[in-house]
Amino acid sequence: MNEKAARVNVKREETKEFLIRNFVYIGLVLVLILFEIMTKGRLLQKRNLMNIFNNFFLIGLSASAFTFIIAISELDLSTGAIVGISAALGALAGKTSVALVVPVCILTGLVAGSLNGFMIAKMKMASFIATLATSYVLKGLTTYLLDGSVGVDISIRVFDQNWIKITTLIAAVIIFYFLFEHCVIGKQSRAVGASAEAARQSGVHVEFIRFMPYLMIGLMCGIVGAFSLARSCTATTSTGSGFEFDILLAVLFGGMPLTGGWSVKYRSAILGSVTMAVLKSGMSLCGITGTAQQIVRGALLIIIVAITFDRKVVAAIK
Amino acid sequence: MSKLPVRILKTLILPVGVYLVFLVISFKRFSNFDMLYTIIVQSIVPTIYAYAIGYNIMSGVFDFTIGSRIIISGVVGGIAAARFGFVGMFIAAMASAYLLAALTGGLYRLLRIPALVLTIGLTMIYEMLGKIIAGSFGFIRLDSKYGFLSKSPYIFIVLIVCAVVFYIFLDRTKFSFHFRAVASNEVVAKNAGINVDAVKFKTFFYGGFFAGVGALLTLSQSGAIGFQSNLASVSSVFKPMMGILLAMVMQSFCNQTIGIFIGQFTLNTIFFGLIAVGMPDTFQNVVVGLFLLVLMFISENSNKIRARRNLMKAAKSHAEQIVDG
Amino acid sequence: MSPKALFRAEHIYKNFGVVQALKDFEIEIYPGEIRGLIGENGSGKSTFSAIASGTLKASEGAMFLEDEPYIPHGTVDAMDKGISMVVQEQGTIAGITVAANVFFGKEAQFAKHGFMDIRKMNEETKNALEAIGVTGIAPQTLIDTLSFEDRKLIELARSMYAKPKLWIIDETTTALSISGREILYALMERQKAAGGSVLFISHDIDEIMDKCDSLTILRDGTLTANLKKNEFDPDRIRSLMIGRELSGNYYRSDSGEKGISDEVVLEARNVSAGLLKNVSVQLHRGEILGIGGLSDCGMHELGKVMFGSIKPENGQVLKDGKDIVKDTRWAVKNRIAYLSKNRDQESLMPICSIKDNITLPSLKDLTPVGPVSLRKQKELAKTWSEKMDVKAPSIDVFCTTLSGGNKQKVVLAKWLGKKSTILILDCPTRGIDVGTKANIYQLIEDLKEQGISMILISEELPELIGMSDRIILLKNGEVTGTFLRSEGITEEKLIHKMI
Amino acid sequence: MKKFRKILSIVLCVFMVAGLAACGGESAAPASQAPAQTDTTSQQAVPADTQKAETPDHFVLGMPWITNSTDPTTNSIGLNIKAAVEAAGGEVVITDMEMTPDGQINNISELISRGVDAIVFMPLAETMLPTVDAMCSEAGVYWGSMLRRITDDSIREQIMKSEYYAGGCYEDDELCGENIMKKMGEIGVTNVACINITKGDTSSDLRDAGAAKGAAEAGINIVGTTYGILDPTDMTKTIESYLAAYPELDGIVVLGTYCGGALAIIEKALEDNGKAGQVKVGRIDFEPTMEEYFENGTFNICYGVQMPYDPFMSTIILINKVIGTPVSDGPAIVVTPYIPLTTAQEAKDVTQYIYGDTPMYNSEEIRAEFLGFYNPAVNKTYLEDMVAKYSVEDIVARRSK
Repeated sequence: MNEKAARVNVKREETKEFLIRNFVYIGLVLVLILFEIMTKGRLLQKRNLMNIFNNFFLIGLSASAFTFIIAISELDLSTGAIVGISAALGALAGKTSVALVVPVCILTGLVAGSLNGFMIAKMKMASFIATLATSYVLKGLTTYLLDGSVGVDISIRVFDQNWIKITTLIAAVIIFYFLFEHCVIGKQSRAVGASAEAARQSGVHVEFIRFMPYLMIGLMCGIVGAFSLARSCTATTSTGSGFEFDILLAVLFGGMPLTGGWSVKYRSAILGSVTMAVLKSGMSLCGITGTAQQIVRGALLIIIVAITFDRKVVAAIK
Repeated sequence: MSKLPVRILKTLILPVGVYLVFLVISFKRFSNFDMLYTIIVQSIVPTIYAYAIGYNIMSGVFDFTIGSRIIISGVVGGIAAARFGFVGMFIAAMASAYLLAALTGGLYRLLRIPALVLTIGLTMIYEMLGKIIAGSFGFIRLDSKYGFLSKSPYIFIVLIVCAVVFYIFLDRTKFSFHFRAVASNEVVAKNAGINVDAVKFKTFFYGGFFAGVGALLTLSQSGAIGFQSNLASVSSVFKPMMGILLAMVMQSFCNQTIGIFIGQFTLNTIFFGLIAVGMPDTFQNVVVGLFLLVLMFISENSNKIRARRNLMKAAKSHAEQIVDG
Repeated sequence: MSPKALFRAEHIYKNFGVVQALKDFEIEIYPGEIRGLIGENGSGKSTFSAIASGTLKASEGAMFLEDEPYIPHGTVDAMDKGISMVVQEQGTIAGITVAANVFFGKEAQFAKHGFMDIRKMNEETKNALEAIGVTGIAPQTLIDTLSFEDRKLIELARSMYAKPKLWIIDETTTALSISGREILYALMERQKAAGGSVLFISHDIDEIMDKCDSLTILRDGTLTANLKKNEFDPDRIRSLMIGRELSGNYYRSDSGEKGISDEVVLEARNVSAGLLKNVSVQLHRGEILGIGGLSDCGMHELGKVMFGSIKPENGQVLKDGKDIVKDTRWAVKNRIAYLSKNRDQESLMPICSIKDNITLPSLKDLTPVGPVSLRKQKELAKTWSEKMDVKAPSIDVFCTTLSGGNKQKVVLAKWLGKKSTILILDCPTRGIDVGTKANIYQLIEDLKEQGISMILISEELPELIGMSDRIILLKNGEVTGTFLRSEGITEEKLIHKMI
Repeated sequence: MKKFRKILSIVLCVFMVAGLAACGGESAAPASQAPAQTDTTSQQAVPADTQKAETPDHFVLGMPWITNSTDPTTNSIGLNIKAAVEAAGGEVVITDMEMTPDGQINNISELISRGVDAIVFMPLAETMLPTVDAMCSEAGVYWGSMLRRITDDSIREQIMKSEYYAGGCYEDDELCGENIMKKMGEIGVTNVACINITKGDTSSDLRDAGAAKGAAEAGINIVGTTYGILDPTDMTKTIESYLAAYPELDGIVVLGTYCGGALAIIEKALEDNGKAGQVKVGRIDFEPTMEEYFENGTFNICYGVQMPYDPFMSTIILINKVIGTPVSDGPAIVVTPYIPLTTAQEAKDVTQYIYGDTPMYNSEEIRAEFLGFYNPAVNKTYLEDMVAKYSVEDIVARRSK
């Protein structure tokens, strides 16, 4: 008797699940249509597509690596600071020769990422506080190192061409998709996020799995630093400021649960960044003031998470 | 529990130690009483901010909105002061603080989503609310005759009143038992018949009192409150939070109410020390970051040390049983 | 004894998903009576005590207290109505003081218009503790600093303070040392003398026969018999408990005459860690090595040490006599498997699908380099979940929806899918319905045929006796006895070495 | 169910990639110059003045600016620029200004894509100007800078060669820093603490250098400088820490700050510590509540009022270039002055007439005195004379009749 009832219940559950999981798809399409009408077609003009791309390019790059951080149910508040310090050191290296800029940026990102990884994986510190501390330290160092703003030779702008940026983003998205959905590290990260002890007893190298995401996000922030340098040929103390909240908002907009484990979907990161970029471009085209934009973004964030948050997974919602 | 004098000694090691370090570095600056007095006064407002989020942080619920809530209460208080004088300001600030705390707590209970996400969204909304209310000048100026709250001796009275109220709700009421139980094990608490949702709402609501007082003090101390945007108000959460972290590390020998003040005092001593030593303020961030890391390291290990001590004690007491069994 | 029953429960049913925990159970307890309740693990004793104490709600049936209908909603409500319980596991709440624990949920009595009178509360706590003969604990200390036993005594004080009409004790003795147990027995006597009654739940026949006036026996969720003190007889009780003759086809049928190969596959050499002191244990190929003892004798820690989950303070664990078991990762790679006692936290990921659970340890084996093919994963999961006959709509269903038995099958499927040759099973049949239990025993027997060596750690003596080739008994971290299946093993021999 | 979702995601990705790739390749070619037929998001263009028969053809001027601020300085800048553009028959498009360099580059590329003919903006750092110049020249869009000087010679050389850079105004921050420090010396200040905007901003560095030079000459000791204060509580804490750490302090100079109500906060801190009046206070950049403190003598010297004038003049230079009557063949750089204010009356006039809700010049005055199209005499030297003539009294005279 309850065997059949259970199956019917599962069926209803599945359709509800389908709607919730695709809420973000539907949301994006709705936003696109809404603003296309309100801006009388200017939103999807070729030129404006490029602006939307520029808005979500940097966020999209890091958001794809950020998926791993959320999968092991941790957080990283130091991404903005890592972008800042990578750009700073890159610019300083650029003084000797422009060819050094990109490698130095990537190297700085990796080093900063492994510092975070070491603290959280080996020293078992709470990721929220540890990355917050790193962001303070790195911001201080950036201000000290730059002592103002440092310019980079204009030839770096060669990286700022659209086709380079588009291919980099697509490559990053595909590589991280491949790692997350099809490789062992993706599955093991989600296992560690779901229950670290059960993963440990199933032969997963838990420390390594908790270290790698920070290395990956460090690398991506280094690359973002390099691109931001290429874009504006300038590294200042304000480079990368607020970036950590942009990424967090982007993944949350994509309906990514903060609880980690198996309910993490890779596409949330990219979809979230695209939705936010479309929203931003659409609203500014309609001449909505900065105030209203921020209120709309805040309200939308709460609504999206309230709908997509999977309550049965978590016993206690902190 | 070690005896009282031992506990006081342990509590004072950190603040006095840090003060002595800076005394050695720049004797001229730190020797005059003026510096100590200013550090103490400067530690009061962050302590009250810390009280506002104390119950939340201790029960593991993270609240980003405190900065923006205090700005709104300050702005509303400032406007009321212009029309209705001090009493108007007081009522307006406290009422708006309680209202916003109830709104945040209510939404947390209603939507049942992680507090981290809810409060980021709400901060974005509250920040803009503050700006709209602040209106033309973008900041509110307070007539100095209403600003006496932040002058001594009033500021010390306010601190003591807040500390007593915080202590009562922390240790002395039914709520204090329930909120600690929910913090340590929500499932067992629910089984024992505690209304967990109501307790979580109260952690926000009782914080509202201190948010209101904090707003009043900031308004009277600075004479103005300006709005902030795109999550800048979040940074005002981090320094009080460090005070709470320090208090939790000293939990075993010092009550959190005092521990939070000690934490803020130590932090401020470091800030003032850096300015006095003439180190560029760019290094302040680095020092704050390192201080937070050291704090985390101690609190992490102190749990491990205490856990290992328990294990040894259990094994020992077990052995004794067998001997006399 | 007055004919009117103090507590009556009629036609109690309780099921978790498809598992029938209680079937038409009824019981009557009279004032001034110590009623025993005995049954194997998974027979439904703890389920009934949870229902009576307000933690769980019965699917069907009614309960009466002094002929009034009794419907508790929560432990505190039950306590107020006169039924309090001491649970088997950890009942106290960490992070708060002793006093807060004793009066947990009932702080109102000390509140004067909102303010708590802590001094009065500490005083009452002292009285409550002294009432059960405990003097060494200060009421305002944080409970985390106290030992496991002291915390259990605090639970006793809490339940006694409420002066319950019916006092339920659920297998608490295993957690107490001798002096702790004396305190408990004295309290039971005092409760009986005061006209109240006690429901004493245990699976230890001798303790029941010594302390109880009457006994109710449960098997697979159904009431099998009610005995008076004069009708107590150990063999009769045991047969009513187990229902099948010991040597029936429930456990292994052979009597171990084939003997065991002397090749040692896994060995702990003078290992000490935490409770364990200088323990040496050897597991031979194709052998089922049983490890028994009281619940905190260190056998669970030994299982974890041999799996590499806990690092021994000194001594070492060797595989095939030569390589040291470094950590769990090395163990799993070298085909050692471990089923943990608290399965849902350590061996299984409830919020993941059956497929992901089964394939987790074998991901690298499926395709050593590059991407793991989804098809192979599906195949592995499908074959092994069918072999284990896991009852579930599909392999993509989250494990939270499965019953205890099915979850255990998923864990077994995981390890067998990994082709492990050494299995460390820690209470594999804990909280599992009798039907699945029989399948698991059958599976263990088949695996033995295939030459897989197993360590069976269990708190159920019949299970140990029924399945093991050799049994080692531990007490307070030391090996106190070894028995061979071929020489025939009885519970008396084992219990003698355990306590 | 599952298959449908797979198809939907593939379709979306293909659509996105195709769209981006298409415009990716295309954007390299110069964008069409045709002004966008956007419906006017801001008010209707002011009907051209009836005297002159023809008017310059319609143009759109884009500006990244702070849209969520209610600070009177920010508003008066927006007001005056709008007045200048509409007087010339153009239209203003404002986008929300980003605070990071690469964010500002995104602002500019967004304005270009919205088909603006000219862009005026305050560069966050001079090292990004070559990038801006490359983008604008590529898109055939004129651009002008305001409020910031180009100190780096190599960048200045490169920019001055650009034919799309109309030029812009800047203040001699260094001189102003020097002057205010000398002024403080004159009124007897010996130990001074400074507050400045974040390091790396060109004006901030120049004012620092000027202040140091002025202090050396006036024999003043700068005990310390704190950068980038945004929050009132931090401002109070910094002032009080200086007062406590340096009892001998007798001067505070605000070289620049983005903290709302900075002067009110400093005066309050001084008053609370009983130092009001004893510690002299100087400030670069105007603040609306200044006259009150002038009156009770606790505030001493302000170098400011360049705020709406510099952006206004930079826009004038840019408009002249767009409507075909450039004020000089290459980019025109005009230095606008800091006007010292010392009395409450001057402060009151500034608040009412310059930071009020009416622009400094009305349409007729702008056309007649600032636009080459209507008045051929307008060129670089002519504008420099206008700058020399600019004073608070001049504006009061124009507006109060």
